[in-house]
Amino acid sequence: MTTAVAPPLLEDTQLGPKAGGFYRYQNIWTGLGFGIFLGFVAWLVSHATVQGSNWGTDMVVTCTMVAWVVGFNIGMGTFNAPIHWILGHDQTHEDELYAAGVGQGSSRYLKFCTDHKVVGTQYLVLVMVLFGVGGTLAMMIRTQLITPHSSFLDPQTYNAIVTIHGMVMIIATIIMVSGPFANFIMPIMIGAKDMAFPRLNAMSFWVVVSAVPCLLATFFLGGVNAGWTTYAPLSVQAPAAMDAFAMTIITFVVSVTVAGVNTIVTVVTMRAKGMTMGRLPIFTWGTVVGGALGLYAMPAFLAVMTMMITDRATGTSFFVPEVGGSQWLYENIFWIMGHPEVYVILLPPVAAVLEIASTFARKPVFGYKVAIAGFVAIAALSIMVWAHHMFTTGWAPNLAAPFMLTTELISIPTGIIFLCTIGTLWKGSIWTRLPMWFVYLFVWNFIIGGVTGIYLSDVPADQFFHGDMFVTAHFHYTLLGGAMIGATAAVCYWFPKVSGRMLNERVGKVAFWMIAIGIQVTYFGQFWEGFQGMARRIAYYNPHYETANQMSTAGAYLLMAGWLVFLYMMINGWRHGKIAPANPWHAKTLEWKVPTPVPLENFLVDPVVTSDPYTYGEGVPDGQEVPESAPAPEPELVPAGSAPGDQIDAGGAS
Amino acid sequence: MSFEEEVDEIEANTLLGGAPFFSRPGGKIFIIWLVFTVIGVLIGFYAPHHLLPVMQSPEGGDVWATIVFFTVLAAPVAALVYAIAFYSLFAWRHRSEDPDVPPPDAEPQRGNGPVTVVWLAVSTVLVVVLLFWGIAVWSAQQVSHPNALQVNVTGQQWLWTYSYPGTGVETRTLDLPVNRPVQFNVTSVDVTHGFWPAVLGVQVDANPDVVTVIRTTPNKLGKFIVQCSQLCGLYHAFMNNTGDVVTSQQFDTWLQSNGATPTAAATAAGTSSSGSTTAMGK
Amino acid sequence: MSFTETDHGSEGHGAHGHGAAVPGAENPGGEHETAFKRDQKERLMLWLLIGGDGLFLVLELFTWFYLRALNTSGLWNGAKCSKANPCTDGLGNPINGPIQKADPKHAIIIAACTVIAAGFVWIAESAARRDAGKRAVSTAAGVGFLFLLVALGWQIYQFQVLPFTTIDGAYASTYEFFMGSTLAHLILLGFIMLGLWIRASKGRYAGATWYRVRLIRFFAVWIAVSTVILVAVGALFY
Amino acid sequence: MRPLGILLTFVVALVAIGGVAAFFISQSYTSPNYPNGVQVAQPLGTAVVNGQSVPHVALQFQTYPDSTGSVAGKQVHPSGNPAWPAYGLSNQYQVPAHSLVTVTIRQYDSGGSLNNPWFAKVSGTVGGVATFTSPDGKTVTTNHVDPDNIGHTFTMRSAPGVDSAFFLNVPLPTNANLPNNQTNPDAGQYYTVKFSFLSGAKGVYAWNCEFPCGQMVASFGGVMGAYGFMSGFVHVV
Repeated sequence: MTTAVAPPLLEDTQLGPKAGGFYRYQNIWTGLGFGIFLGFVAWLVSHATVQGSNWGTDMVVTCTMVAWVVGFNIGMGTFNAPIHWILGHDQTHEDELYAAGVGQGSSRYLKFCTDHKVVGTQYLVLVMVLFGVGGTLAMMIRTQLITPHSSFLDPQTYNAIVTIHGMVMIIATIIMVSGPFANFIMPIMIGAKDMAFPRLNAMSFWVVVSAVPCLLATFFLGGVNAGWTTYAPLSVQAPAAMDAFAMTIITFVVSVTVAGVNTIVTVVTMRAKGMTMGRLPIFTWGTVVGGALGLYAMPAFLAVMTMMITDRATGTSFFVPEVGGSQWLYENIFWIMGHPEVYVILLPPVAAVLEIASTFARKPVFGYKVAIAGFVAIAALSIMVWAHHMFTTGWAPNLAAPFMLTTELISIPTGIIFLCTIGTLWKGSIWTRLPMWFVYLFVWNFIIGGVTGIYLSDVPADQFFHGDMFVTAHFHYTLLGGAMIGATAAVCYWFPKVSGRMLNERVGKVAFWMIAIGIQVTYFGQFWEGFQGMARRIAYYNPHYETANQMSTAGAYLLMAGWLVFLYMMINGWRHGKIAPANPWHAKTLEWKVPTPVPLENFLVDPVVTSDPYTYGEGVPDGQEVPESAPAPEPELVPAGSAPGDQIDAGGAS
Repeated sequence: MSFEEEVDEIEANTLLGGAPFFSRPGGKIFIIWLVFTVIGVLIGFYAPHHLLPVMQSPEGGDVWATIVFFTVLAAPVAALVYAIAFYSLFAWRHRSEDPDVPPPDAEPQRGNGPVTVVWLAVSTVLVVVLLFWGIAVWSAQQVSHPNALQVNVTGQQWLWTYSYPGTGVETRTLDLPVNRPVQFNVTSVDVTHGFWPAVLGVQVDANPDVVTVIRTTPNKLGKFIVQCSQLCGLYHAFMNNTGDVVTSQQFDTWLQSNGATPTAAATAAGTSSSGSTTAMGK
Repeated sequence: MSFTETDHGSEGHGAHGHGAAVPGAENPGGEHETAFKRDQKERLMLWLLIGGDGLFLVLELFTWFYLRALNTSGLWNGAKCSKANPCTDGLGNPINGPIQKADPKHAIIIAACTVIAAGFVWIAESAARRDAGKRAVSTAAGVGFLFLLVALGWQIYQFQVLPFTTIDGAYASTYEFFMGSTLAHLILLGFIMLGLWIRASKGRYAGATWYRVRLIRFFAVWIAVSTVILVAVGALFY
Repeated sequence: MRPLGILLTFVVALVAIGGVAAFFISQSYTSPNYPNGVQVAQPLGTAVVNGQSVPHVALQFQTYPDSTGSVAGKQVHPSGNPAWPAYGLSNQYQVPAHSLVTVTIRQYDSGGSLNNPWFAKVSGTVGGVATFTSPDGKTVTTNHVDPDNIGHTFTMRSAPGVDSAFFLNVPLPTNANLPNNQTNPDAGQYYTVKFSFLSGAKGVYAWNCEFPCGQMVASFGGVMGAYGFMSGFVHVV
């Protein structure tokens, strides 16, 4: 071992005046400007070209949206590197340091920045904005439903709001953990200096940013009236907003695909010396399996939305029976995407919950390998269950039994997740800090979501509940009460590392109880509506359901207030919070072993890992440490797959 | 009591320790589990009984029975998770002077093979039971009756229309004779709708250019509501109408008042036939 | 294969934003990314992307066979359409006879050009691997690119000569969907092969960096395979 | 200043949500401030129906082939297209509960075939019939018209749980005498459809057109899917 050589911080590198090339002139404003400019040009050109033809509006909207997305990304700098590559003028090392944000202070948060920590923070803000938008729309829905025949919104606006609330929330929940924490935290966890492809990482963020205006533009284009599932043929006859909606999805698919690939490659190839697959923190496993599942699910979304656009803008007939298509084709491909996507949302937060439970119970994760097997089993089964969304569509009644089987089988690995969670809590030294409260809320809600799911998996019962508020309450319990509360726990847990400051937990407790009670009141109200037989997505309902709806609305307002308190806590913490120590939770994963704020390449000295991060109470030195001095020989990087994963007993049930 | 003493006490009172059962963690968890299970089972009986509408067909009864049965199966599992989670929060929670100092590490438990195996086995058995229940009920519902009353259902933005083949009757309300198997042939002329007579316990989508079929046997007199369960555009919320389960004499009269000839009405209503309809119980 | 030599070109740090401060020099705290590492990363990324694209292909084929099996309103092959029993197209106008089959000649030419283009990438790769000099690599890459341009141009030309348009029912729609998907893939491959050609002319692919060309070859071969599959299905399963 | 911070968060959030709500309401046709307002039925005294004396009111409105050219300059829904046909001037009507409503509709639009011939039958009116006067002055009173010559239909039903027995459907025959681009109703010839119905219980009723006169698939896109042209509300007070 040599003595410590204090390496210079990369942030302090003095860059030449021309470092970065075009990146020097690009930021979100050039992106917006160029996107709007190109979109406007495309609008003018397409308007002049296709005016008067059939489907003219659809053509115009599609062209404008494509041009906006491409233009925004050109303006941001997404395509700089590929164009450099094609022309053979590679970016220099200085350019790349510039792109990583060196010497730009906080303005790098508004630029195409390849530093994974900047991307993670950008994602966190984007997710919060999206939740704000989705939550506002949810408030519109609940306000309309206070009285049976409210004239607050007209039915068209109501349908548009229901649709966009759904899609905004789906997008936000898909990226709520895999965006901020799989980017910011996960590379540090595995001892990497960055994601495997930093530019793809930045691209995945700015591409999804460019998708958001397309989605919100739908309100100005007539509104998508077909629900977030946009079942054909209703969506084929929807206003031109549907084209913007489909473009949003196509853009989002690019982002998720790129992000998923990046996550997998990072974990497979970028691990620190000694960080075998069996020593990865469980959260890493969750993001990898979630990313892989996203990679499976997204091509189906791309295919179905491409066909939707051609059906609308060029008159093809994939989904319209009158002209030779089939609505069941749409439903099949959509749900081939749709159900795995639920687990893309769910797996990373669940893994984060296990991680947090371990830290705050001061115990190793119970059944580490079993939990990973559970993730993989969920992922594998989830691609075989899609038709349970189609039990009542009349498509292939003979397949009801097999799909009932696969659907109910999923409850076995889900049960394993519960076993691992309560096994981790079992006889632990429960340290009830804020993240832990949300872990308990996750357990409470997710059980309810899971149990109500089994009624829906049963075809005879699903014939009553399908298309009913019961379904709405069920998936809000799993996705809001489960996934989003898990993500909230993750926010509270990693906030000190991300922002460098502590949260005010007294305010957090207030927010916690408002959210916890709000969820129960809101969605028990909806279970009640569902039992009474109120259909989903209706703007006017039978006065018979009024009490249940008012209960749900009251809960929703409480929930909104709770999230606002939580938001206040975050903003306040970010600005005035106590300065956080590097490892406030005394956790053992690598991200807590690096200083806060995390330096540009995370590790001044490469970490060497000798055990998994769950050595609580085992009386051995932490196996995941960052040495203070550089080890003499530079570590030979171990290729993936060739390292024996069982070198160290990494726990498990055996 | 210092934390170490507390830990010692917990260790002494493990599941198989020497103290009386109900003062050990296992015993306390058992009590909490029992309470939660009972609550869950009670909800399982209460919710369908008091919240579901009155079901008017055996298929509706299946919904009722499925909810009760599944809740009874699921309640113990959910209650166990809740019991352990709650118990851990109240018994093993660590309170210290300085909240920033973590409690000492707990005894490490990296897994427990037997527990995992038992958990897996139990959940597998439960899933198999659920599956058999589902398949049994579903295949019983698939039986078609040769002399079932045929009703053609047409969905359209935003109205259902019903026609009774052989009678020439076309209406917007759905009247059905009691205890007579009925087969709905459901289709749509524009977009996908969901044909959902909730209290009959059946539901199927109305798809354009395709006829989907569901069967049921109304067994209880009374009015009900048919809704559209698939978002179908602007007035989706208004796409509902009333139905009525009536006696076959009343049905006969109703058909005639809607323009059917007496013979056709009698045939459709089954009042003139041998009455071989299968009454599937009330 | 051995990856003892580091990729010393400036592109060696292209994939990782901030590698060693000076190419090839040891940076005490920085990262020294080996060629093996880099190739491993990019190969994995490529295989994952090809896997996703493969799923897209499977869904295209699913669409084809599903709509073909359904033959809703006789609008797959138009067998039921006649003057007496007209089908309607996407605009509500009658289709009075069977929809004509697309001439497979064009599709076969496109597929053949794509396969040849992929073959030239392979030749370029082996030339780079043998360290045959930048001229050999760039010639192969250039010829391959030209073949790809032919495929691309012919694909656009095929849209002009189709005996049907998008509104003529399910067969026409799905066939054009195949063509559109082929076009999109060829454009993507076109950009990459253009880059390969330009970079090869600058001598970027010699000896130790041959594995960069192999990456492009994987992708080109995959595009060729998927194009052939689409063309075969389109020609054989009318 | 912690309480201030929380307060500020709430104020900002509520202003934002209120702003969004205001935006949606400004787009909404259900607002009473909608340019053409709610058309209130004219009282005509009382009438005797089935031996009972009930208030009698009259409503008169029109169908336009093209909503830009209507006399009062009907303002189209922001998401709509001015070239779409529309009912007007208002799409919202107000009638008293349990009274006799005599409706006169002037039909200016052309048309075609219904996709469900059932809607060519008159239902829900007094006597189950309506009176149809063609532009050349011929008057018939009948309970059904030719399903292949329909301009629009006026189909009305109650909001869920209001008065489920109530249903009204009156077909409006196609007005083939006029070119499609007829824009000035007072100058052109029109088909007159007159009928009476008994209004139901108090509450919200929706009306719409069941003749597929829109665009795209099954002609149910465009105007048929957009609120405010071929759809609206009847407020029974």
